[in-house]
Amino acid sequence: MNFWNDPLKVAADWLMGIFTGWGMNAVAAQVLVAFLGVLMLITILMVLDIFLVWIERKVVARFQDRIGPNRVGPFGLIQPFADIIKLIIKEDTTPADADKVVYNIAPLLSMMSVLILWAVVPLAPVILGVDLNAGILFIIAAGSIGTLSIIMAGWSSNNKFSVIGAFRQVAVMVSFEIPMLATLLIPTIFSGSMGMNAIIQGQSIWYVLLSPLAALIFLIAAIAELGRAPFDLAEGESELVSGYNIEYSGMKFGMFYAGELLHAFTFGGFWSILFFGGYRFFGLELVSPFLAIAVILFKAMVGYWVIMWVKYTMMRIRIDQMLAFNWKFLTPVAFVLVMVTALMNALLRGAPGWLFVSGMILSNIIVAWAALEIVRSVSKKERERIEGPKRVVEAHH
Amino acid sequence: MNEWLYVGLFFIVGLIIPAGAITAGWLFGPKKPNPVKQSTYECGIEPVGEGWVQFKAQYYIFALVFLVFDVETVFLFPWAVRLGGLGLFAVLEGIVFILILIAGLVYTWRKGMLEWA
Amino acid sequence: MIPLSWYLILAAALFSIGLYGVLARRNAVAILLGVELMLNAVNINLVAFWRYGDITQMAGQVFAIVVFAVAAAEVAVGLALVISVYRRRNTVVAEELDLLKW
Amino acid sequence: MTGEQLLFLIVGAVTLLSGLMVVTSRNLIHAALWLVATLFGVAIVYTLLNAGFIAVVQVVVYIGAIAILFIFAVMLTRKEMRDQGAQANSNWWAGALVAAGTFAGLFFLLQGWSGFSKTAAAIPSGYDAIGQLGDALTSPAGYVLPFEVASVLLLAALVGAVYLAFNKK
Repeated sequence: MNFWNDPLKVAADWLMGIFTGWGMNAVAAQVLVAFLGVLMLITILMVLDIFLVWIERKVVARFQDRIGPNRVGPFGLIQPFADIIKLIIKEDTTPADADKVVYNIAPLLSMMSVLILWAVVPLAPVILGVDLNAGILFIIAAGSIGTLSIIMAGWSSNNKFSVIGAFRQVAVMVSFEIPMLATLLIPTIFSGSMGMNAIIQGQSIWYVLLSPLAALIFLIAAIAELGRAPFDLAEGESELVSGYNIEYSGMKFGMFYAGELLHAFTFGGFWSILFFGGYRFFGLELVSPFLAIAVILFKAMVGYWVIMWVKYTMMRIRIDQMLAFNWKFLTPVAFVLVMVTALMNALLRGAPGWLFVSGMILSNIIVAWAALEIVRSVSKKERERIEGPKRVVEAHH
Repeated sequence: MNEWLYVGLFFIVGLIIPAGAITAGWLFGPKKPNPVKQSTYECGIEPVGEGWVQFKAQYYIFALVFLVFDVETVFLFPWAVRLGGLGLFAVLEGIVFILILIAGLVYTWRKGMLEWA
Repeated sequence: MIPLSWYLILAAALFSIGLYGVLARRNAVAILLGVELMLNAVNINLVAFWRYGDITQMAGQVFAIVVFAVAAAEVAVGLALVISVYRRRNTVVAEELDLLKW
Repeated sequence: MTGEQLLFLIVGAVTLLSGLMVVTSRNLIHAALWLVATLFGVAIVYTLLNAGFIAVVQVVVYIGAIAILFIFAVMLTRKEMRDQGAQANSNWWAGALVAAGTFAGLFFLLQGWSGFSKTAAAIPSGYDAIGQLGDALTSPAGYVLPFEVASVLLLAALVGAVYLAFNKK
């Protein structure tokens, strides 16, 4: 077993050898090695997070026909580091009326809820992170902690705008968690497991081909969960200034900001794991774990790019439209899709591969088409109810 | 060893590193508080009343619907895991379960409680 | 290894704390918080008996999940009642809700 | 004392202390946040019991939904949250006595039981708790009825709660 085939195990064995050589207890040494591994991964993520700021700014600039950061360093690559230094030397203000303890814990929890998501991300066939058998639900559990951190931030700031922003954001996050939970059931049904690695191993055919509608609903729910445009009403500048984080400054604000970017990237990663095969790419992942990591990071980056693409193309929608969209459209469609998928999965069991795939795609298309038809007829009626039949209006003229 | 130990390490390190970053900001930043700076920000106008406003009851309805659906989907995960090995009977059980769930949503919808009045 | 007794004592202590909350608090929302603690204590017991008994028998975990559903139902209805009462009587203090005494 | 026992003692102490804060803190939002800490402690206890699925569900349902609902409810009945009057009723000492008595009684009853200091058998390798749970919930010989009844219960709760909380214009 050499380093290029299983880097994590080789490094861990090497460190274990050193620590036990110092006369350390085997269990304690194992915990220490795991701690160092986690520390390394999270440090890499934080550095990656700094570059995400640069990527986001460059991409948005291109969308808006600008150049973006280009002064500090080649292609403006040093710009995010300058931003970090600026955030560090900013004054860290606390409003006099704030609930100090809760106010200070909230940004920590916000960042933590994003970082712990990486505990369950399998980076390569031999680098699995923690292969929890409840891995899928862990995403939602971490999201719950994020929701809580937003409520804590908004409430403890003792500011009207931040309270309203926090409660809007939480209403949106919890609402869109339901279609997300429902679409998470679909990879679970296909792979027969809730573990991330088992889901990747089950994707000899990418699940996006079996259930494109589920992939789409998951993406929409993820964007709402992230609180990014078109679902970023918590920070509607004209009405709420910047939402729940209005009273935060300096590095505490930086935690919310960096957390949001890393969260978007992470959800790009989950999108690719659940529906686009994760680290799998035509056997490339078996050649070397480093290639597998490159594949999953590339896919996560593509997912992140799609999320940015949506953000900088769509306009913000109102909260009532958004909640109506979720409860009256997305949630029913997601649950109908779960039922149809479960039924088709049972009916097509043992069928040849091509029949299974085409049956699944067909059922997805039918569900999507039926949903859109119902929406069209309902909205047509609604429009006629509000505007009155067109002919009557013309007759008056 | 318990796999949750590693998850616990993620929790701990995930708290330590942001705490370190915030501490660095606290160490290097200036500390010159004054009453105006520490007052609540309301677009430059003097704050009126206190910040803990009472808000719309509508939020509570959405949280309520969410709570019920959240619990029900959690029941569905063990069902979905075993779906591949079970017969049509188990599939129908799950479908009945989801239909009961949707009935609640339809009731709330029909009564006009999902409208943002 | 942790003996079963530790879990049972933890659950008993949590249950008693919750009971105190239910009996002593005036605010109806706080009383419901106490009920949550008691339900959690029950769940610790259920899962502990699953783990320390025959783990192929899933009764403990199944009923732990059912308790989650019961807790959710209890909270949903309980808090809705509190809000409804608050709207009519403008109070959430349980002692003042004594209309049915007569 | 093994590391596992030490971990249990720390987690148990934190859980009970935050439980005490839940029933004593003046500010109800703080009480709700202490409840979150208690629930998280209980989730860690579940992981010590090798019930990972239950632990995750605990976080999803309790912290992600029930705690949020509590905070919403406190915000809706805000007048009482800032209430500086007594948070405990005049009979709080009787409540404390009953609670202490319950604990003492439970402890006395349990310590006479033969299985009290039983230790757990090791989990066999390849044991899949979630799969077992799925089988138990769906097989007709298992717990189909609780599974479906839970759905009906939640439907009833949803209809009742939404009806109560809905503000008729």
